[in-house]
Amino acid sequence: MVGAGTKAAADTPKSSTLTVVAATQMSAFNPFFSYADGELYVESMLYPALTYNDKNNEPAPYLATKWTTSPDGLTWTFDIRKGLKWSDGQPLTAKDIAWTYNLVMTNTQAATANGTYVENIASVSAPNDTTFIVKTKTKQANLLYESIPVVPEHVWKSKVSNLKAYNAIPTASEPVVSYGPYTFESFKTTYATLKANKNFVLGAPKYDTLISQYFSSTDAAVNALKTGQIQEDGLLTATQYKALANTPGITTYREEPSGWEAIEVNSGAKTKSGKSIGTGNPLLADPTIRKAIALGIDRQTLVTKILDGLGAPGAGYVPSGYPQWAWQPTASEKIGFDPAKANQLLDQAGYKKGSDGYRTDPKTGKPLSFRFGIHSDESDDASIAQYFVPWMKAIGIKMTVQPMSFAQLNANLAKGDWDLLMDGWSTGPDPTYLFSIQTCGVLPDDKGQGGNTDAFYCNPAYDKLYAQQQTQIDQNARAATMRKMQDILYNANADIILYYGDGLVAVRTDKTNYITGKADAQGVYPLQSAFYNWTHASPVTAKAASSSSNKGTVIGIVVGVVVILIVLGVIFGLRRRRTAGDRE
Amino acid sequence: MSLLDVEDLAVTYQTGGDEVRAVRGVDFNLEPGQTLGIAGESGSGKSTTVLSLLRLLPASASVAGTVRFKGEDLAQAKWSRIRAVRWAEASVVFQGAMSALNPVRTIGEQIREPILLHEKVGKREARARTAELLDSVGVSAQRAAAYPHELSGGQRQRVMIAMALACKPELIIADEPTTALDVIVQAQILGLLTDLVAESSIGMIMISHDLSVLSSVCDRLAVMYAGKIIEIGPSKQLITEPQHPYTKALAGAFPTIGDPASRLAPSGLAGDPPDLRGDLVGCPFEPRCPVSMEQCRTTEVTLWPAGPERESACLRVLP
Amino acid sequence: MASANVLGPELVDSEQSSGRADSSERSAFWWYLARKIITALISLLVVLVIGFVLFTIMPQNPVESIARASGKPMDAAQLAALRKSLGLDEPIWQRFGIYVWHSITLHLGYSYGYNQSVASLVLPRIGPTLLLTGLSTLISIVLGLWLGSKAGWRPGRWLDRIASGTSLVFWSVPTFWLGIILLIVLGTGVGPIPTLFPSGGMTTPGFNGGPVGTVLDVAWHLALPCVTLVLVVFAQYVTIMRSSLIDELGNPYLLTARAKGLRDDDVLRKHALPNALLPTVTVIFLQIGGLISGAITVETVFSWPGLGLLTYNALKIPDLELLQGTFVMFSASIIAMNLVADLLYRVIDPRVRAQ
Amino acid sequence: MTAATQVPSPNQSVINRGTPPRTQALRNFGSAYVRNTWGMIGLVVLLAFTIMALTAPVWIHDSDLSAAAATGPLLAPPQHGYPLGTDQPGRSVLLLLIYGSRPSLAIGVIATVATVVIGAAIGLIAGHYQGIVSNLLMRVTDWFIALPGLPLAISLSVVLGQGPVSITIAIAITSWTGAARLVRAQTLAVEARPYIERARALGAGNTQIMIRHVLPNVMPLILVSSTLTVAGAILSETTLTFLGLGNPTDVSWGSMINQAFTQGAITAGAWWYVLPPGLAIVVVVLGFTLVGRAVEAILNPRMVNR
Amino acid sequence: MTSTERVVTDEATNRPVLEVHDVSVTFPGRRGRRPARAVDGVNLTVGSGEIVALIGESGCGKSTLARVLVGLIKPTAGAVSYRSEPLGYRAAALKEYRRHVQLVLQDPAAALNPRQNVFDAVAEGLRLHGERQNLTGRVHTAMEQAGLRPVENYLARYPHELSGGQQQRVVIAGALALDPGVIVADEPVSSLDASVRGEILKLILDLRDQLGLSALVVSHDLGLAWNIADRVAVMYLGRIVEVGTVEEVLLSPKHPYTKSLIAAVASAGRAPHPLLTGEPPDPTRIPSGCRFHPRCPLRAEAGERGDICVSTPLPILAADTGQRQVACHLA
Ligand SMILES: Nc1ncnc2c1ncn2[C@@H]1O[C@H](COP(=O)(O)OP(=O)(O)OP(=O)(O)O)[C@@H](O)[C@H]1O
Ligand SMILES: Nc1ncnc2c1ncn2[C@@H]1O[C@H](COP(=O)(O)OP(=O)(O)OP(=O)(O)O)[C@@H](O)[C@H]1O
Ligand SMILES: [Mg+2]
Ligand SMILES: [Mg+2]
Repeated sequence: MVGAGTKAAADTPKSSTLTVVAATQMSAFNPFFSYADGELYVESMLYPALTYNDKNNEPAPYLATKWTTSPDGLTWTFDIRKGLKWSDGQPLTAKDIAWTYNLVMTNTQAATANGTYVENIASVSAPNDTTFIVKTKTKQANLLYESIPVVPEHVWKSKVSNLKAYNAIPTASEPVVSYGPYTFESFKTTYATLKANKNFVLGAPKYDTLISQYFSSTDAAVNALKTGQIQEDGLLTATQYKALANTPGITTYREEPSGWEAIEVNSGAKTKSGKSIGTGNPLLADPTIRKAIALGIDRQTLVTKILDGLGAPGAGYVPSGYPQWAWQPTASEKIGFDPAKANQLLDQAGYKKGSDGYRTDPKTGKPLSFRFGIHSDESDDASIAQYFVPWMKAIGIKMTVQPMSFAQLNANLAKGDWDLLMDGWSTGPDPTYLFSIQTCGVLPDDKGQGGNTDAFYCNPAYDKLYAQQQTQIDQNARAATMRKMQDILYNANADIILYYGDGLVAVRTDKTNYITGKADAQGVYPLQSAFYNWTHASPVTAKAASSSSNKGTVIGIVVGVVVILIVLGVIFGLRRRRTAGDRE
Repeated sequence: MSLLDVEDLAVTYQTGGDEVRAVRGVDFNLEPGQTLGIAGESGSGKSTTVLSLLRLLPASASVAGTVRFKGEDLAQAKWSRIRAVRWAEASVVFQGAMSALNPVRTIGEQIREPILLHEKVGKREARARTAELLDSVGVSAQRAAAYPHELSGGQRQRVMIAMALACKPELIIADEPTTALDVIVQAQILGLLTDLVAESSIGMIMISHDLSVLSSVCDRLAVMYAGKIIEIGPSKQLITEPQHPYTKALAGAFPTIGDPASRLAPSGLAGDPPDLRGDLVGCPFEPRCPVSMEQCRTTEVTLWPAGPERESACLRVLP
Repeated sequence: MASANVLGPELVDSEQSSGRADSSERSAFWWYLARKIITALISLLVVLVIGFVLFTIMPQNPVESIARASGKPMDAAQLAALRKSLGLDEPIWQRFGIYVWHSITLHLGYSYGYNQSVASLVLPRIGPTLLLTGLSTLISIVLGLWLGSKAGWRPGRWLDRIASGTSLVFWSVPTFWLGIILLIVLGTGVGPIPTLFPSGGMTTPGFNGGPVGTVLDVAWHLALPCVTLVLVVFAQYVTIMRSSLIDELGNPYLLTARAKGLRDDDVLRKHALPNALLPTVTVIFLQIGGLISGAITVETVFSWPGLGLLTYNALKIPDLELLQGTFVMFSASIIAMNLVADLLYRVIDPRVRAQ
Repeated sequence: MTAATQVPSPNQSVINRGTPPRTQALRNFGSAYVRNTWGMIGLVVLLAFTIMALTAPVWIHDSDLSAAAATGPLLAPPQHGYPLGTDQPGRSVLLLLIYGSRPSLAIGVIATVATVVIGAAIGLIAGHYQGIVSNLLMRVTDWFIALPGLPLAISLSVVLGQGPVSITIAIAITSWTGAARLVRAQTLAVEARPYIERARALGAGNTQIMIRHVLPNVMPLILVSSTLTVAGAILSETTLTFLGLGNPTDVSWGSMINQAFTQGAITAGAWWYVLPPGLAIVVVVLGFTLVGRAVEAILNPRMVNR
Repeated sequence: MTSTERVVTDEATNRPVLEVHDVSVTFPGRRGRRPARAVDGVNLTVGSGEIVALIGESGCGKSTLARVLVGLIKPTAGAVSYRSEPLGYRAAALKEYRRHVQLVLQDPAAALNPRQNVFDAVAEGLRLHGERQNLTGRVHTAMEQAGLRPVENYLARYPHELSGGQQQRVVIAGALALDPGVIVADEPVSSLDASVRGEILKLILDLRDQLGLSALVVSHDLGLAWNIADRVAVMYLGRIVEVGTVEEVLLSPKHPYTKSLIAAVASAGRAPHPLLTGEPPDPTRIPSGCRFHPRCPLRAEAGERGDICVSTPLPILAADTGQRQVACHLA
């Protein structure tokens, strides 16, 4: 529409397109292998699930219209909608759902991305086209949050033998068979084009076309937004957010955080059987030191300086975007910025400051000197380090910054070869996984393999609560358990949550209605759901605006053509002159 | 009418603020079918003189005087006219054929090039002419497809000569055509040139620093020193009875074998040629002259008659 | 002519020798070709080894990287399965074997960052990269050689000064920075300058304007990255062309050409240029490495969906097998270009041909 | 005898200089260099930047570079006290720019020294000795030439761990081949000159020929090539840093552009953050190039003649 | 003055300074080419204080032989001896040898390192041989002997600041600085101007007279031999075909090749008439029998008598005698 400039607009005046920035690079749309948001969002338009997360990030009916749980909490019965048809006209029934679940449960390849969702499922069945039954091994509180994308059996059956090789991208001979608000039209290395499914059961999308486009630089994306090439960009940096604030036609939104930045502290890396591993500094096992570190950090300053105020100081383990689970410490419990107190704690514990201003351990005579690993490709990490190091110096602790690649950092992490690390997580509406990485169960085995721990944190009391919340079907009770767990984590100071960064979104509100919900007192909007927004966004009714960008486009094309003509002209001119020279 | 009539030719090079007056007033003429040899040591202005005839000098050179070629003053002619004269009416054989031939084009192409350029002939005819020409200089016509580096030095020089004959010119300028060659090959090439000139009555100017070579080939000989002709006359006379001391020195440089005077007595000329930047007062040869006189330092010497058809620029020659 | 007879016997001799030279020359060419190809293959093998060593000695834990990158829960068994499926449990030599085999069959390994074979990632991106680098090279060559020859033909003139000066400056400009600046000025619009070009990508998403429209659309997207690359690359060509032409200037064969009555620009075009082009051609081919570097940064800045952007994205994870794959691809293209340069040089320079 | 009576021209100076001083050549070079306007401009630029880089720690304090201690407005345009504006945490871009010259220049120079030493040694040996050694060295060089520079440098940095040391090594490893080829070609050319044969006939051995004749004749080329290599190395350094392979906590030109790029300073129209580091790179690289070309013009006799 | 010198020379011929015995040099053929037998059996002596000219057309192996004499090329067969001491090819022996036998090359401009000034160029040999005492003095002496006077004018100059003749004098001075016994000069004047040529030749002659220096002068120029040489050896395709005193060989040549060479020299009024045709012969394909037979005008006239030229090889001319020798079946 934009490249087409005036022409396309004239040809099909009613056609409307929503172009959004893809969250990540995309390459294939096979839902059994996709991890990255860019792909997942597109797939969520194509492959239905039992439920979807609504605009409040709560499970809502999708394929299933309603569900019931058996009294022992182990059997779930879903009522599946009637009369749904895949994009090729074949009926979409409970059989497809059961087939997909069975595939993920039995085929290790198919389990690559979604395997954990079915770990606790004993069996699934579809007694008829409209009933789908799941039997779980133990009670599972988050089953509804973890519904997996359903694919058409009649298409995917033939792909099973080599699932990995199927990219699920439409070709001329083989369109992608799907069911969802949109159908898959095409994919070109940086963007996917989807066409609206006007018969979508949850309501037809207001746009005819949806495009998710990837930009390798955030500035390019913002640029595209400014020039009207795209309508939504949810990946703004603070700088860009501020810069766009007063641009006509564009509205900027702050969205509740779905993740945090934290400093992990290695309080003693151990294997499942309790064997110490790695080269972590044993001093960090001392809770006093960890607490002093936490006291020495001015989280508010980080928010002000690094996020430009667009976020909140960290505390609870669940990001504030999920108010149903989130937790904040009480005023008395709160570990604020208090270097004096940190110094005092350390002094009391006998860590005396030397002449260089750094403390030493009275028992071993070793200095309080730690490594601080940061991601070299994260500019925020580097900025945090610039604050963190002097703050630690102020309380007599020496930090040596080690920038590392993502892989390197993770390798060190798994081996326990680290003292402190920068860490960042974001989560979906169900935080079970986020909680799981702090349990003893994910410590590595004695060979150092198979671990999935975040900071080698291991606390039986916490583990007990973790197991408990997994079975609490009553979500309020579950939330209470989660808050207890967060309290424990907060006081352990193994994962010092620094801040929650707001999601920063800019939308061409002169062209599209996109954002859902109402801002709170601080002007922060609830966390946005891509599925919900893409399905419900609507074009702003006819206001002939974007002429300027079209003019630019036309000039651009003209300039491009002229450049090419000049080059051709030079080549041609040289040729012509040659014949002239021969004639003379 | 003379084929070539050069009057008061002067060439000045502009180099980095300095003016090098390489040629300082040269007059000579050439009748059709006649050969003129120009001798002189390196830097005396031989090449500059002949290249200026066809205005082949670099842009840093400024030329004065008249060059009447078949009555037409080339010094004043339009560039297009000059280009038309070049090669079609006057061609050049350069020294060092290896570098005077374009290394990346076949010798056939290079010989054809001036034919196609100057004459209204087709490619086929040009090819045929090329074959004939190569044949006439004793190189097999099949070698037309060869590149210069595939030929021996003598063959390359022959190709240069064939090329010079391509458009049947009336004047050939040969700038040291044999200098880099071996004795035997040199003899062959000189023989070839003499024969060609004699047969087709082409006028030729030949440059060499070897007086004996010139005297064996040319009718008349001019000796240059410091940008001027200091002696000119019939070649045999000039070499057997040189009148200018410089000519004498040059003639002595290449001894006649069997001549007892030169046995174990190489004759040379001490000193260096004068600096051509700026004016020269008096006889330019005076500092090196074994027979110089007081007047030589100050008196401007010009060519004056020194016998039948002979001229010389030496005060001692004055009757 | 009389002289021809004198020279008779020698002719026969030289013809014979030339006939002999011809056939030996032909066999020498095959010899040369075989040698060059073998050398290229050895180079390729060396590159493969270097690539393997580089990416295997690296402290790596791809499995954890995937697990964490996914943001999804994975248990020990899954991780082990993943390890196995990535072939990380095999002994090194076996992995090397697999890797060489994968490289030969253009499978190029498996990207765990994308969960696809590297080939399926690399292949669709070759086109855009070729389009970008190819077109920029073409324009740079035409522009660079043209300007370089004009400048070198009359060194010291104003055209030479301007050409040399511009190429010096552009040579000194970091490619990515130039790209960013062009993006700001022409892609965003600064002050009175309107937005002329798109901010990235290769096509306008959702645009369907028929074949002509598509070509125009791609050209429109191509303009900025292409101009960036051209500006940086053509400067080198100007310099090379200029200096090799200057090297030819003093050569007597040019005087011969002039004496033949050729016009000045014909002397340049028919005689000086073919000679000056010889060194230039080799250098152009040898500079393919510089072009690749340029492509990586330009594609990154302009989101051009090619191998360079793929490399950049692989670097961020870092996705080792993918990096390895692009590394092998790039190296192979350089080796191929060197081979082409060698052969081309032989074809166009008769002097080398004879050796 | 005539040879004995050759007279000196009266205007020649008859100063007995004894052993002609070797400094004469240097002095000639110096005076020729001073006359080369562009070379002088390049030299002055380089001197200015070098002095700036060397003295920077004296008058720029850690606190000026620390994001934590920054007191300026956030990402503000040039204003009083901040001639080039501020960056995201509120540091003075001018001070960052000045301090940022240090890693760029240091890496450029160190990488070049490594490059040139490796390249010159290999080129000289491969050019002087014929046979197996030479062939093997040239093969190795060819293999390295077949490696794509930036991807290899990227890979090396990834492998060796990020930071200036890896970048330096990566640059040296990817660029010594150029120097080696150049030096070898020049060595071969010099070795073919008759004065090498004359030296041999006078009794010179391999080492003496290499040191007395080949090296002095190759040296200018090495010098020229090294100034150009510095220019290339600085560009490589900034590119690698821009791609995120440097140490993100270091202040350097590449990392400034990288941060501007990743933080979205371009959107904010923060030209004062994007333009200066790029221009600084251009100026320094240009400086090295100009100096290199000036030296080349003076030392290369062929160019003198023109 | 001529007569007294001749006496010196005649005496001296009996005590050879430099000798080569049955020397051959074969360059290996590369990439399928045949090996080149550039020098193919040569005996030659240079007597004390004698000047020998080695004459021949291009490619006949003159320069190769000259390089063998200086020890720059190790002959594939045969030996070189200096004052009856055979030359060894160890580095030390070569170095010692090179104090005594010096080389002067054709193109003086190229034979001087453009980065060395005159002093360094002349002092180079002394420095290489570690003779640092009185370096300046010896350089001065050598330069004066080579006619570079006054020395001070030249010391600090660089090669490009000298004329061709001066450059050649510097090269010669560099050779003289080591007090050599013999100078081997490879076409010492062929790149110089006609007028300078005589000066350099005169210098070589003077050095012989004043210092008793022996010299082997390589040239294709018969006039040079006439100008300065005592004896002349004519070389063809790697062999010496005629040797004798200058008068003998040049005034009454016996070998048809010598005759052809003499005929090829141009002189006043007489165009050189080439008796020989063709390009220089090819040392990779040496004809059987007498190697000159394919081009020999004598054989063509001789009819059947000439068959021997094709079938029978000629013996290598001996070195020891000062006698006139000719390698020809028909002469
Ligand atoms: N392009 C030029 N620029 C400046 N000076 C030049 C140029 N060409 C020749 N000269 C000078 O002009 C003078 C005459 O040169 P020219 O080439 O005509 O001499 P020549 O007699 O042909 O010498 P040679 O025998 O060496 O060929 C010399 O002093 C030379 O240095
Ligand atoms: N290094 C070498 N390798 C192979 N062949 C060589 C080598 N040096 C000389 N030759 C060959 O040996 C033969 C004799 O060469 P040489 O240089 O001795 O001849 P020359 O008599 O000095 O000729 P010119 O008068 O041209 O200098 C020539 O055919 C030459 O091609
Ligand atoms: Mg000349
Ligand atoms: Mg020779």
